[in-house]
Amino acid sequence: MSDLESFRGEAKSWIEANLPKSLIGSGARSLSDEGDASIWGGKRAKWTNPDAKLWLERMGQKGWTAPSWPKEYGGGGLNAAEARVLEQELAKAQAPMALASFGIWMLGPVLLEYATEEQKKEHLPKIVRGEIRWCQGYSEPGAGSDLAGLRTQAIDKGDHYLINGQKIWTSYANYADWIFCLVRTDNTKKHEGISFMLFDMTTPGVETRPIKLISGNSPFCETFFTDVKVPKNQLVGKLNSGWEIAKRLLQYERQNISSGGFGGGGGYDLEDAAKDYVGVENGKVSDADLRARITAHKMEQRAFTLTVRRIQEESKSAKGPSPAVSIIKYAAAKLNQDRTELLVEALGHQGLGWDGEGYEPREIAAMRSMLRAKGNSIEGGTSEVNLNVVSKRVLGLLDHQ
Amino acid sequence: MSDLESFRGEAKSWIEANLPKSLIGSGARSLSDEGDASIWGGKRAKWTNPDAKLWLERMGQKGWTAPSWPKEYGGGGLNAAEARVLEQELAKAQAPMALASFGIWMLGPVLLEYATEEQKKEHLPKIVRGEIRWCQGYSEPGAGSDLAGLRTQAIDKGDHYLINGQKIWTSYANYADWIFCLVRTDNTKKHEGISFMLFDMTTPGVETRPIKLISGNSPFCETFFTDVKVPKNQLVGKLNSGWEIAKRLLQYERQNISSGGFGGGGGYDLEDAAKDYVGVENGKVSDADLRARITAHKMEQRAFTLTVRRIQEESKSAKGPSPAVSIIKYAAAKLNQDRTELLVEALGHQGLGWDGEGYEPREIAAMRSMLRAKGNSIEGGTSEVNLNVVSKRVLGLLDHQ
Amino acid sequence: MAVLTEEQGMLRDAAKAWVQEKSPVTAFRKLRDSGNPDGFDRAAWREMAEMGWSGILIPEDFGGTGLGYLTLGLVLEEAGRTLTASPLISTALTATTALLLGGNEAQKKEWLPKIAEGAIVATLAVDEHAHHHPSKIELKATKNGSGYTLSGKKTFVLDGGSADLLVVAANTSNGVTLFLVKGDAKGLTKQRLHSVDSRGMANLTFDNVAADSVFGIEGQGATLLEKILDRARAGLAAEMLGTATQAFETTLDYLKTRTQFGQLIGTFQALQHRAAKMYTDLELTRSCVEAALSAIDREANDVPQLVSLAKARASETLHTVSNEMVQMHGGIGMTDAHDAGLYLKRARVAEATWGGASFHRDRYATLLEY
Amino acid sequence: MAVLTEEQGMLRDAAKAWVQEKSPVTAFRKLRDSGNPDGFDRAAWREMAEMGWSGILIPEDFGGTGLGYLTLGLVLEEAGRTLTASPLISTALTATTALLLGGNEAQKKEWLPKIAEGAIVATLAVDEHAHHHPSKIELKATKNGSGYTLSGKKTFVLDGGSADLLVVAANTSNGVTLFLVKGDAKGLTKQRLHSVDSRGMANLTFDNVAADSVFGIEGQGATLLEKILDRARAGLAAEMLGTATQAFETTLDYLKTRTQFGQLIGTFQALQHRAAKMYTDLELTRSCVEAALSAIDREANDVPQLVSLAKARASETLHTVSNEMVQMHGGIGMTDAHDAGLYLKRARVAEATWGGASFHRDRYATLLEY
Repeated sequence: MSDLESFRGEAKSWIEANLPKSLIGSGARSLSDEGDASIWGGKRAKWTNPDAKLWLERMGQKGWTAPSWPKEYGGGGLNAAEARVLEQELAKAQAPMALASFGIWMLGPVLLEYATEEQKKEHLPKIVRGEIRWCQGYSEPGAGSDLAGLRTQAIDKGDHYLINGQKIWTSYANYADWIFCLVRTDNTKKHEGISFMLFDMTTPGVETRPIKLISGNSPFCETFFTDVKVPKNQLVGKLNSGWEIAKRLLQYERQNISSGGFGGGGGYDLEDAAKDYVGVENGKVSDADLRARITAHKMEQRAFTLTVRRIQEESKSAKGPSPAVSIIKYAAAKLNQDRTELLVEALGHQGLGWDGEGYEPREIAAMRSMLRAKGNSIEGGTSEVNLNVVSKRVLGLLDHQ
Repeated sequence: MSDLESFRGEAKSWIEANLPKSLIGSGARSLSDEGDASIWGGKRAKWTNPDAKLWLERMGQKGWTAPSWPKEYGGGGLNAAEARVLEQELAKAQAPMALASFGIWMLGPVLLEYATEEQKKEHLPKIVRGEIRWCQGYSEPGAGSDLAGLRTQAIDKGDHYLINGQKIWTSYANYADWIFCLVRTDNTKKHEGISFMLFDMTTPGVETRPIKLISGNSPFCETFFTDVKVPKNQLVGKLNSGWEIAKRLLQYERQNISSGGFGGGGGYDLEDAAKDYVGVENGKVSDADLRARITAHKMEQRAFTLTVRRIQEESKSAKGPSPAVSIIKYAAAKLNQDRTELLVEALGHQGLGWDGEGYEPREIAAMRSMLRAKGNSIEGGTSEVNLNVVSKRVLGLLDHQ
Repeated sequence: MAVLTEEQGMLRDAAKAWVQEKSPVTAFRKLRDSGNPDGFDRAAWREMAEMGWSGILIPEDFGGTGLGYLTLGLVLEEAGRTLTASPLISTALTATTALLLGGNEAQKKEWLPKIAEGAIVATLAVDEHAHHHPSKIELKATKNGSGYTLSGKKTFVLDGGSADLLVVAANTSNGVTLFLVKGDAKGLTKQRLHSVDSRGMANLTFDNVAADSVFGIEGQGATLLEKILDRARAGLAAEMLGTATQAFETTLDYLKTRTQFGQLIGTFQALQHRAAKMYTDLELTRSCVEAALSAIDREANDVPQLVSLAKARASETLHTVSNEMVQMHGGIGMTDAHDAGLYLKRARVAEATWGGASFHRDRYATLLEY
Repeated sequence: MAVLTEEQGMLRDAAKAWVQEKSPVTAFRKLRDSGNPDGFDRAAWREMAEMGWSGILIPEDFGGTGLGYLTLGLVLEEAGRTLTASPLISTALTATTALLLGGNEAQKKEWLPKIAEGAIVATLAVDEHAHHHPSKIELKATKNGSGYTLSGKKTFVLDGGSADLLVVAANTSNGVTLFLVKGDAKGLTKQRLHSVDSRGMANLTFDNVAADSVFGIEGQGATLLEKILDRARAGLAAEMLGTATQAFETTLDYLKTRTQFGQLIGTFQALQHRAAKMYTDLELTRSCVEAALSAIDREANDVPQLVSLAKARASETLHTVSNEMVQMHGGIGMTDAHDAGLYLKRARVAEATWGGASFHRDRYATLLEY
């Protein structure tokens, strides 16, 4: 206990000493779709603010971008209790997130579980320091939620694998340095024929093409592999055991995507927007129907936040994310869609602009967030798949015969 | 055209001459669960009002209880246009329904289609005159929506069938004179082993036991058959062809159950109840949230009524009920459940009474209607089955493999 | 589908054929990507006029066919299926209705024939803020000798940027009065907007614009305005019904062809039930839209109720169906290359125009006095 | 499930064991069919008291254990699972809270030990009409020498028929004041009601009832009343959570055993998704209920918000789950012989008690000032 308090003291003073003043309160801005934001790190990071770079370097040195990873791999080596204390102190100090990283959220945890010592030593420290930015090569055209249909081929050429095929919905592939990728290494089986590999996006034969979404931005890419050579030591886990790793990673992904809820929304507070744009009658938003629906949503949002906190407390002890995470992903997607729809409705015609004169930037942002939010119930496992998972893994209902 | 107008004249004057004054405007009261109401006719009808008996006799004589059935079987022999005119004139004259009858709504149409001349001559006229009251023996314990699992046995004994088994959800079996019943005549097949039979409920070995519902009343029975002898000429259609007849009849049932919407609700007007029990602020129900939900419901109700009218107009020409009838049944059930729930909510604690002092009779009726309405999405094909039917028969979606 | 006269049936089939052939969704996409400032294709509009669509409400004496609102609704529904953007709503429906209900002989003679020919674009300018609020007209009309001068603003006017003729709701000392204003009037500034549906919308600023052509009785404009709006809303609801129906059918086709987990996704019961409920919604909505349009043709007295019912229902149904169109298509539905996004964007603007579901629920309840 | 102390865990397990063994749903059904006028089983209530449940909120000096609201919530949740009807809500939760927050030493000394022993039934009398409306107290309290006389009515008072002690909200010239009134007071008439949940409810008529025992500060009762009500609502929400959880689990078991069309009905995806959504609702509701109860124990300042959140959510979730319990059981669920109807009836009364979802949504918005 007193150990913990002394750690709190250290953390506090370290943060005071190392957090650049210019960043205080600069807040964790919505990550959604700011593909080239420096916060993602990597070789091609554009450092708009040198202090942000400094903050990442210092946090990375300390291993506090991945507080609970072992020190030997560059992590912070903190236990769960210390990690929470650090989180609290960073929040108190209004420190912005130092690094956003699929490497930390998704790849790292499975490398710790499945990778060789050599692979851990090679990749984990660079992830912690934000030197290498990773992307995920899972989905393929024609096989959205269904990874069993995976077709990208990896052929054994003795000293390396030769990869040919195509991925889709690769987040920020056009900004990533490396990819963790599912490939087919056995055509005679389905799930048991898949392997998990890592490779450099600058390898000859890798091409990325951004996909324009209905919201106008391009957070995802189509990624093409033509005779891409991958050294054999970049296979993670056993050959044809990629499916197990993939499922594990998807759990981390779902937990991560949503435990904070989905971001975006143009910095409006829903009820303030309703007051400003719809008007007020004796203290109440004058459209009573809309007010009731906004309230129902806000209460749902509150219930969700309380639930995330509860699940985190409960699963402290438990190994890895709990299956209840599936409801989190489902609920988070619905909430963000409801919120952005209600915001657009509250803004009236001012919320229906695409660009140009006559609309404030945040009004346009509200519309685009609503459009972007439609993807929340599709990306990282559709809501339908989430509900299937809950009904089978949590509720124990059987498959239709 | 002028023929039609002259028929209108006849109908008008006949109604004026024959409709007992005491019945004018006595309206079609909610039929739901008034099992012993005289309006159902039959040998055991209790005639509380002799004029109602007179009205049935006169309408029956004329064949206007089944206006479009052929004259030779006691029907009115009217064409579709004339039948509508009659309907209109009866409405204008505020004439109450003369006869409520499963014989007319369900059995008659299939007898006309499948029965022998002898059977038609025997049964149809008595149905038209309301002399014989029929009930339907379909569902069995353990097989609710699923008739393929039918187990009630009919064994060929040469000159008769010997029936053993049990039915459930037999509407008003305890008041009925005869039953139309599905029985298994071949155990080696499923749907192709079912036959459709008619028999007298006073036959030795027939026993009925009313089922008490959560609403406190008993519109349905369990019906037991122990060595019930049924003469062979009471088989309708071919042996083992009962499934086809059953399906046809179910269509008529669904159309009938709901095309008027489900009844019941204690004679409250929803928005008046809200005004009286919740209160009013500058002209609006003071609970704005409830008001919005009541309005959404009332609009849905209006849309439903308009749709029933449209489907009827469109299917004038079409043979038999249209598949869109399935949405009618589904929508009608939901609407009645929503309406009764909103009414109970509007009445507050006054709407939460079971019986006794402190509650008005119509307040108690409101609660019981809400409870009874839960059955609307189960009886006569569950809403789930309705939705399956729509997605397959109307939308052309396939079964899960 | 309502039971149609032979004439209506033929017109509907003609509309369906023309729209599918000459104005498929790809045409709208091209229009959007071309950044056409009008927000509609003038060549296509001329063709529509030649087919008589611009004159469906206009009596024969003024060069139209006078077939009425249910008939115009059939055409709007077909146009809505492929997101065809044209002045049908602003000109052939709304402004024409205004002239028919509020215009004097001279005004009708001057403008209706031009509309029937497709020679002009006309529209109604009512709202002044983010939300539809016809009872809140602040644009000022000041008497000025024989005529008036108008000062103030109008927001989100459909086809306002390209309109040759405007019907403007203004505030006169004695209440609301409608005026006819020419699109090129002095002192009138038009700001074209890029709304998400890529239709031509504009904000208008009036700086002492001369307007002599009073419309209907001065100060009595509020009731007239509501009558015009109800007819506009019903027509828009018909267009929305077409949009929703097509969105549903396109999605249904996808359910029948797309496989996941070795199954056609249309065989998954959860999707089947959602599809069946959408079908139910569409059937209910159709009944409301057709009832509203024929009530208008009959001049029934429950037009306001039926119109609020139709517009609210069309808004809700189109909202749901456009969302499900994206969801049921999965990732591909999120891409700009797919049509789902176009339907979604059209939907949101149409929902808000002349009052959304919330506005019309409240209006319905108020009309029923509770 | 919140992370519990060892003591809480043991009490929860004990409660679960006792309820399942001594007070299953069949016990409640027997109680209902016996027409027991109290609406609860006095023998069972004695056993609960012996186990200390009646004194969970009562400090040790007054004969209780003072374990707090989260702990009482655990017991209420278990009791709610089997529809156990007892004075836990009226006496151990509500009246006890009133005495703790508003009573002076003498009043606490006199009544809290009796409650802890299970010797008396006590309750709160607040509403006077069909709907919960604590800001509308019309029952009149007139000064009369040293004390007061109360005249007016109270409606739907939980356990009001068998209450030995009543906490009555009355209108004094200077505002709302709470009074302690004995159940056998002269001029007090009790009308026992047969509400659909078969719990003991009563309407009370006060005809110049003498009440000298003022509660808290005269005229300042409104705030006190809200504090009492919030604690009562949170406890009731915990009971409702238990009821909803059991209704769901019973239904889930049925989905796993009932076959239709040659399939376990639990394998139909449409039902699976509805079940998964109910599970989600239950998880969200649990978070709200536990957050409200621990906020009360912490005396946090967002108690009112969290309580309205918990009561609204519990009402909505129980409403949905009780409906689905009937629907997913099909015909058998409609019969009085099955438990589904009992859960449905309990649900509707609990939803309305001390404000339903609609009431608490409005309160939540009002607390957030929009």
